[in-house]
Amino acid sequence: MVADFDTIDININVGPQHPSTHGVFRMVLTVDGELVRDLDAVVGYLHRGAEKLLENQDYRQGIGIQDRTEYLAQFPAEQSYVMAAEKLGGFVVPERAEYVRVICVELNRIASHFMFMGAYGTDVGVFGTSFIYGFRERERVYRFFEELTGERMMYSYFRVGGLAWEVMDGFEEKARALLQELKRGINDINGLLTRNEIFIARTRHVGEISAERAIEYGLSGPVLRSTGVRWDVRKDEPYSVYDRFDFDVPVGEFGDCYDRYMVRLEEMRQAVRIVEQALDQMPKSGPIMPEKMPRMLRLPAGEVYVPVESARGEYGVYLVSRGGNHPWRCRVKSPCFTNLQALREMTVGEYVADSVVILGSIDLVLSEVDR
Amino acid sequence: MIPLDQVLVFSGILFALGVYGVLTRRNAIAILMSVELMLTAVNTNFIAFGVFHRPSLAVGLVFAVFVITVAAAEVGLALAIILRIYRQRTTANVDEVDILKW
Amino acid sequence: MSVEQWVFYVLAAIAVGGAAVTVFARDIVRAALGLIVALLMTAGVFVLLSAEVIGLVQLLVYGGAVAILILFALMITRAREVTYRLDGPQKPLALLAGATLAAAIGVAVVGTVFPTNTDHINPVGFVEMSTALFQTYAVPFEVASLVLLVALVGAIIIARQEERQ
Amino acid sequence: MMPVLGYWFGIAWLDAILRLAVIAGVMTVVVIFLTYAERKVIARVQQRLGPTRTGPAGLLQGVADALKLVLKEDLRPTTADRWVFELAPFMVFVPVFLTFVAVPFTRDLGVRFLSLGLFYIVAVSSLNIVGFIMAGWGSDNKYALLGGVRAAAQMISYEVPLVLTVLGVAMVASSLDIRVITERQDVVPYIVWQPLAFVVFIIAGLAEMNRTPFDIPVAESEVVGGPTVEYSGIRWSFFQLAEYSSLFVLSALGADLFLGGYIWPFGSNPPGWLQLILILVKTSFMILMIFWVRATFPRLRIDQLMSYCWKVLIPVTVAQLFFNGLVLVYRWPDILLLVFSGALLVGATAATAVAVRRAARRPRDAQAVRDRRLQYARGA
Repeated sequence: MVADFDTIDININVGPQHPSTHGVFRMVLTVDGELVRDLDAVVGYLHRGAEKLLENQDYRQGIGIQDRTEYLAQFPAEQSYVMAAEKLGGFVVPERAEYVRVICVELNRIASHFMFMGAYGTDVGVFGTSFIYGFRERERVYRFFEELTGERMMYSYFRVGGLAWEVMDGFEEKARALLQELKRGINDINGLLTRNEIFIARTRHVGEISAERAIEYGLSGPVLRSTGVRWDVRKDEPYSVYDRFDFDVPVGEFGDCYDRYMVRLEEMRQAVRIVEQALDQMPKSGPIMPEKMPRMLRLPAGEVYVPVESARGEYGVYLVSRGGNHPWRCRVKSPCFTNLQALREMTVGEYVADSVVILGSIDLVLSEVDR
Repeated sequence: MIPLDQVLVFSGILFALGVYGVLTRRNAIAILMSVELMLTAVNTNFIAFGVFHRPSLAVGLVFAVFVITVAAAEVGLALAIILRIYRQRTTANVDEVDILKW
Repeated sequence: MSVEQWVFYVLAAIAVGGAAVTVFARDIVRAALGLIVALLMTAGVFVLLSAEVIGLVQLLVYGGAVAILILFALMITRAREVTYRLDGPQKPLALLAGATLAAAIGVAVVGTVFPTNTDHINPVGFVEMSTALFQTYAVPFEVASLVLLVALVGAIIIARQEERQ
Repeated sequence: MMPVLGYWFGIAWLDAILRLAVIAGVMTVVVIFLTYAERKVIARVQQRLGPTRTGPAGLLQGVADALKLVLKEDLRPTTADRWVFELAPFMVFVPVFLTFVAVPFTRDLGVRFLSLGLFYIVAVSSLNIVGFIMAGWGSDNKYALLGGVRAAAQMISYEVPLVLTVLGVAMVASSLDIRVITERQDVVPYIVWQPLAFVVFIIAGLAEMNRTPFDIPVAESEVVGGPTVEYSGIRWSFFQLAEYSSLFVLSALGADLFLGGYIWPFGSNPPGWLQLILILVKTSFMILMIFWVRATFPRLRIDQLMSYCWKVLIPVTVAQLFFNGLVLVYRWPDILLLVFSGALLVGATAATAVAVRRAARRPRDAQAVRDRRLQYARGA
């Protein structure tokens, strides 16, 4: 007898120009009052054809493109690419280089997560404080990287076979000092957000996704681990020297926004642990490139897929070579793009205000989604 | 000082406008607004007579308070009823809500 | 003419203007905004009549009430998407009725000789009014509050009936 | 703000106009420096400097911003409802302007001292809801509309606890005249007798001003400024003016009602300059607290906001009012006011915190919750 309450669902265009879309991302929300009825994610505003570009660059030049593909966690992207090439060419990376790579990657993970914490706080509504805190710590890491590589963002520091050049003087001491500061920074963020009732109320049980659905979607990284699935490429398919470190893989309980935040927070602590161990175990001297590296890199024909655990999940590079000095085909499996699929399922039925929190909790990097 | 009859004329105009609104509007909410106008006009009268009476009558003001109370209750209830009708009939047009039983 | 009288004329004119907007406007949101203008100016008139308390009550009650009215109006008429006819065909007759009523009231007011001296306001003191409200008429006051409560509960029940079904 | 010396020039209307002009000037200056102060305070919380360039220590930054706003183009969307759009900023601003009239700053300094001052402020300040709805509707923008609707829901709801708290104070002081209320606090400020009222006053005040953590209507990260999204230049600055003026008025009012205003702790009649210093210190304390909250708190969601108001704030304030009535009517010792109010405050705070944490720990079927919400929205 009761007819449908015939209200009009409004379409709201969030993005591509919106403070909370973290780049040029657009989602069309169909809202009924404050409820999200439907969500249509529109990607592609930042598509630059990075994969096609990779096919036209030789292996060394490709590293720079990887930096630009994933501009918040550059080292994992570089690592994935150079590891793929190394696997194709059968190069053995010197141990010292592996340790430096791990240190770079883990510091980069911390920097990326700090960026997430800052932006996430802003999404939830903190007026800039978390943002500044996050950026302050990220800046420390970037300064360290600048000293190491000469660049603030586009490092191009890894090379197929090892590293571009030797680390700077006092690398170890500087890294340890940096870690001390980062620990304080983690505690700052922790103190600002973690136990805040409003923060809990805004993120707990918001944007939940079950473990089964997460696996069906092929999610990875903190978004997957927040659902309770203990899966981490570093642990489960160890690459580089990760099998030599003692670290935990934090998992969440409910797969909601709060868990995603907590998983990242704990991951930062674990990354600090890894870097400390790496600094301890690292050979104090030794080569950083294999003995016999050809001047022009020509890899044998074949295809290879190498995943690494980036800050956002499984970042994989699929390389196909037909011989020659550049890849014949290169595809990037980007974690954000896969994670973004679940956005609709997480958001529909939640409130409008939650949609930006959920989007923030996925921790998007649009250049990596669109490539 | 304001003469009483001018206040009364003012309230009379308001009331007449309200009556016109009630008679001519078909949208339930618009009718409700017109009723509010009429109630305010009545209030003005109460207050005017209250304060112009000599010695002054607090009763007029007390009545005005009651009128406002009733008006508030009326708005609440009327809006609930309108909402209900709207949900069932998809209209707030009083001409179309003419079936008392179904 | 005294300043107060001028103020009264200005307030009354704006109030009548607002009322006219309320009943003549084609857009329901504008009608509601006209209503609030009329009500606020009437509150001003109350203050001029030295009934400050009622004036303030008027502000307090109608500020929120009209806001809610506007919301409902938006919800129910979809004012922007659909052109909605607010008026019925009885407009000319209604106009006649309204005009007649106004004329009748005007004539009655002008023609009446009031039994007391009506050119001076005798302010009702705040204390006096409170005494009347809370002591002399305490029972009606309580009843009025009960009416409000019942109306509130009733409104909630009417509006939320779906949930049970 | 000027000493009340009867009518200036003995001409009522000239006097009124002069007073209004003075308020407008004072408000503008206050707002300019409040924006500067807010930027500085928040910058300090965030371990940065804030404005430093314009004038000594950046003091003229607010002036520069005001100038910029005045000179900016005044844009209006072509599809906007013209008059509603253009009048909305004034509808937001004027009520705040009017509340300014009734706040006493010292015993002799204030625009007008009304015997119903508290009631007047509460009544008048409720009007700017209409302005926000007008802005939200008139802009013909979905973010604005969403923000306007949110503003209406929020401000109407939070008006109730706000009124109930000031009513508690008025009961204890048995007056609605703010000066009388203030002067009853020469020994003990009312924050001692009514701690709950003070806390709820600030919470509800934050909500009324749309400030963090209740800045839901203007949420930058969701509705991009809400009702103000389409405004620019001078019209936008009216919203800003209204927000910061009401911040100032509310802080001054809070200082007067709860912190002993210009009296406490120097007995019943401190000299005029001391009164001014006292009120400024207390107002600054309130303002600083609000800035601090803004710098550190996330934002609530609209449903949490509403349930917090109706399930927590209103019951406890009503309970406090009830206890106040008991204590005052039966002439129980004053300390019971503190006991009841304090117990309610502690109880409500603890209950809320526990409830949030417990809800956070308890699992729930997310999909079922969302389905139910959607179904309910459909009215089925």
